[in-house]
Amino acid sequence: MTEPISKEALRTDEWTINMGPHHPSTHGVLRLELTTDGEIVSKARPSLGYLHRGLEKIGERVAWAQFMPFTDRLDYLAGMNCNCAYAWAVEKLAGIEIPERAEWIRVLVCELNRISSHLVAWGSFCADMGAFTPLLYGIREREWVNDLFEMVCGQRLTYNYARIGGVSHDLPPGFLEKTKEFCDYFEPLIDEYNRLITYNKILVHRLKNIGVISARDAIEWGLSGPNLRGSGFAYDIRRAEPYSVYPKLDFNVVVGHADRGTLGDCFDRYLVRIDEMRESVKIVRQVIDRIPDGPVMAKVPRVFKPPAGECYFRAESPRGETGFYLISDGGTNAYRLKIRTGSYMAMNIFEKISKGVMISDIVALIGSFDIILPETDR
Amino acid sequence: MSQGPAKRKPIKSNIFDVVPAPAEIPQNVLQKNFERVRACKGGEGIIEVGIADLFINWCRKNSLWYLYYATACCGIELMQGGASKYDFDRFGAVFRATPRQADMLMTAGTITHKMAERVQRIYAQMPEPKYVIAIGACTITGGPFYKDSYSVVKGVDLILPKVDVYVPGCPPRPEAWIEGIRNLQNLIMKTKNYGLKKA
Amino acid sequence: MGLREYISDISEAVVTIAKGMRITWKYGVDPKEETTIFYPEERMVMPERTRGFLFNDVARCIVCNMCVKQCPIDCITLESIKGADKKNVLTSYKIDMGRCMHCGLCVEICPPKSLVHTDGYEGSSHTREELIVEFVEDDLATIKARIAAHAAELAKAAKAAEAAGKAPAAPANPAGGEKK
Amino acid sequence: MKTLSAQEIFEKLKGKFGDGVVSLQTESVNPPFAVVPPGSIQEVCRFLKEDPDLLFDYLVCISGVDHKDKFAVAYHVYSTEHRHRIGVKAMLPHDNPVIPTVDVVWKAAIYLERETYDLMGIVFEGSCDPNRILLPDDWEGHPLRKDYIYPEQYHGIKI
Repeated sequence: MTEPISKEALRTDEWTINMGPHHPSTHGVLRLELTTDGEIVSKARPSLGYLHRGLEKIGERVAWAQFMPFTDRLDYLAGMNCNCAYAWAVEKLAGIEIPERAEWIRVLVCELNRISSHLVAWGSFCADMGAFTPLLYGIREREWVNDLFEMVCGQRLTYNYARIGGVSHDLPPGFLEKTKEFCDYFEPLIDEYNRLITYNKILVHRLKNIGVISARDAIEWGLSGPNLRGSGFAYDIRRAEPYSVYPKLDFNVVVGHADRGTLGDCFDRYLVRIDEMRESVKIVRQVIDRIPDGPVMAKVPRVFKPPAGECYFRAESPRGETGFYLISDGGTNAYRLKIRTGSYMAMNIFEKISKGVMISDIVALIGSFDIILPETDR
Repeated sequence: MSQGPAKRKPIKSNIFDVVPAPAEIPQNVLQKNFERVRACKGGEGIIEVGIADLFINWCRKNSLWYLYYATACCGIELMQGGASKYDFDRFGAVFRATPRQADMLMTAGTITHKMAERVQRIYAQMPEPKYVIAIGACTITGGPFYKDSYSVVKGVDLILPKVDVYVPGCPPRPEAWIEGIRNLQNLIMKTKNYGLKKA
Repeated sequence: MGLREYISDISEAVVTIAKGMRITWKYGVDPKEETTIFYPEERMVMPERTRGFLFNDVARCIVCNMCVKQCPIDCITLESIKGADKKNVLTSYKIDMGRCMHCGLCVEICPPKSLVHTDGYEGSSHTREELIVEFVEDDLATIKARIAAHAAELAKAAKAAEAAGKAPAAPANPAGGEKK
Repeated sequence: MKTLSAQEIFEKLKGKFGDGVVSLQTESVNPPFAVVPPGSIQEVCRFLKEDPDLLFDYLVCISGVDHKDKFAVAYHVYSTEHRHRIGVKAMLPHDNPVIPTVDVVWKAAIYLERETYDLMGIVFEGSCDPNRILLPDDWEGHPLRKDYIYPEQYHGIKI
């Protein structure tokens, strides 16, 4: 038997190749400048901004309430979460108390949206890994959530449902029953997803031990949401800094537990999303049982002028922390509106962890972060 | 409590009723407007298309492979339209990952100035004949970012030589996309391929 | 990697793939699992709150300019002239459907609720101009003539009231077009 | 775990730096800001991160604010251990906004600082990656400044 060829002998010249901005597996218009040595990536530098739409500038130029439709476009997979986060932030700034029912409705739609967002994340992640079927199944269930939202607010994707001081409409009759029906239908399907693909040998082999992030690194680099929890660190803003009615609800913070491979690898981040859907269904069921009656809109003047001040509010959206830093000078529009998003910080660590992986693992890494480009670019 | 998937009822219509379409689809605001605008312009000329053209056009219209090109919100509707509930494949529209195999560019999502050159390059890479459908408010006029944004291209027709069909909506429902694709198919059937002078 | 591990890897892969394919087949062959809506032949019944294309009932519009001010992207433009009884009369009400983002803020704020969302969503066009919808159907001359007629009518009523020594009863304003 | 209030955190800062920390800004501000001179931002941040009672290990956000006559850089920090938070703010002159980088303290600052430089034009001295991130490299101006004038066109395309 001959001697195995050493890695040094195989070393070739380095290449610089562009991945994106139009590439089917980069989840949008992300461009990566890869420096590769054969199949091994020695450096991957994300180049963002291909979807920079200037949302922060728009926030300074339109009135407080009119910025609401733009938050839908901030994270189009989880428009409800962004809507509600912005509304909560402005209410915190202006010191508005919103009716009890509106809080519960917001939590209900946020959690439903978290399910639908994770479904696309799961589906497109599997599609990137070479299994197209899960995408179809994920979107099949997402359609149901979309229909529910269309019943509530009339749009499938850009909801514009939350308002400063409550929500725009009360729940339509029959909505809670339909939601319950959806929960009954959806909960067994999560197990089916696991049977379908999660423990598939090929998927596991492509994900385990890839892109390992330790909890310490994850905090240092500012990761949040499922990406941070995948590293085994139980940090959820719904628990750490509770807002709305989350303290009254019973749910677990899902963390990665090194099911296959090392703690903090792609597979852990994948599994956190799957288990989070289960927790969201749990929250939705509790909300359905406990939602009180009453008005859904507080009294807010039509020309809304919050007092001068500054406020930073953060909420847990499916991609991590969505934070709004608002500065008001007492006028009809924001003086400064800064949005902090989870995907942007996930791109921060990308350059570090993509050293030495194969090109095909880059796709797994992007998929496991579940980034969404309007959030990174805003 | 939870019923197993086996006992489920058919999930074709989760929430809403699905009914057969009426023989005459009710005209909405926009379609009435089209008639008025066309009447002002004097209407479209009638093109006589020969048998060979008919055959070529028929082939082209039923294999409109589209580029999987999604930048923003409309891209999710593109995924949902391509998936099982709406299923663009029924019209011969199959997604392709590379522009070299695509016939149709559906510009799904906002195009920024940084992205504009790439869109032009993608368009140039597509083989002839190629068609462009501008989907959603962002690519028709700039949409939500028309007024206050400094980095959004105000309409894809400013950077591409021609746009065949505009589909309004923000984002348009997948049904509206299908209608747009069918509109393009009708347009293709009217095309005259032979007897035209080469420019 | 030993031979035992190699074989167990392969067998595990085969088993997990077979499990997944079983689910795929179940959905593939069961007619109950059909989800496709055959769109041009079938349609979904839209819910009440659907935010489709906007429609303004110009007969009921009171020309308060609220929708124009509320729209974050200025996609509504309206023009009006003074009517006979000091009320404004619409001469043009345009919505650029190619720019409208269907947020529904204008509908919410409309005082007479004349601006509504329809459930229409299909409207692909071949040019950008076709997407700018004009809701006032009459041209300017017709509207002016109607206002003049209304003014004459008002003057006549005032004269009659003066003759009778009573307060004038204003007739309904026909300048906004007929009700449908 | 011992959650401290903003006042207590400020007292600790005051005890360490004396006059280095200017003031605590609490009025209608949530979370309160400790205002520090720009020159000492690195030492303050390092102390915030490493002091065992504070342990601010999570940098949440860096935002630049244009106050027309001056710039402010606001840092929001959070402790995952003690679960308290505070803001740190530095005021910069409008004509030459330069501040030392904090990416040696928290790695999360790299992208946040790049973004602040790109959109607001605040230069972070000693940054390991001082380039534009969201806008193209040849873009003129910093759009989030209040005196930004929208350009007429970019590469021949009308804006």
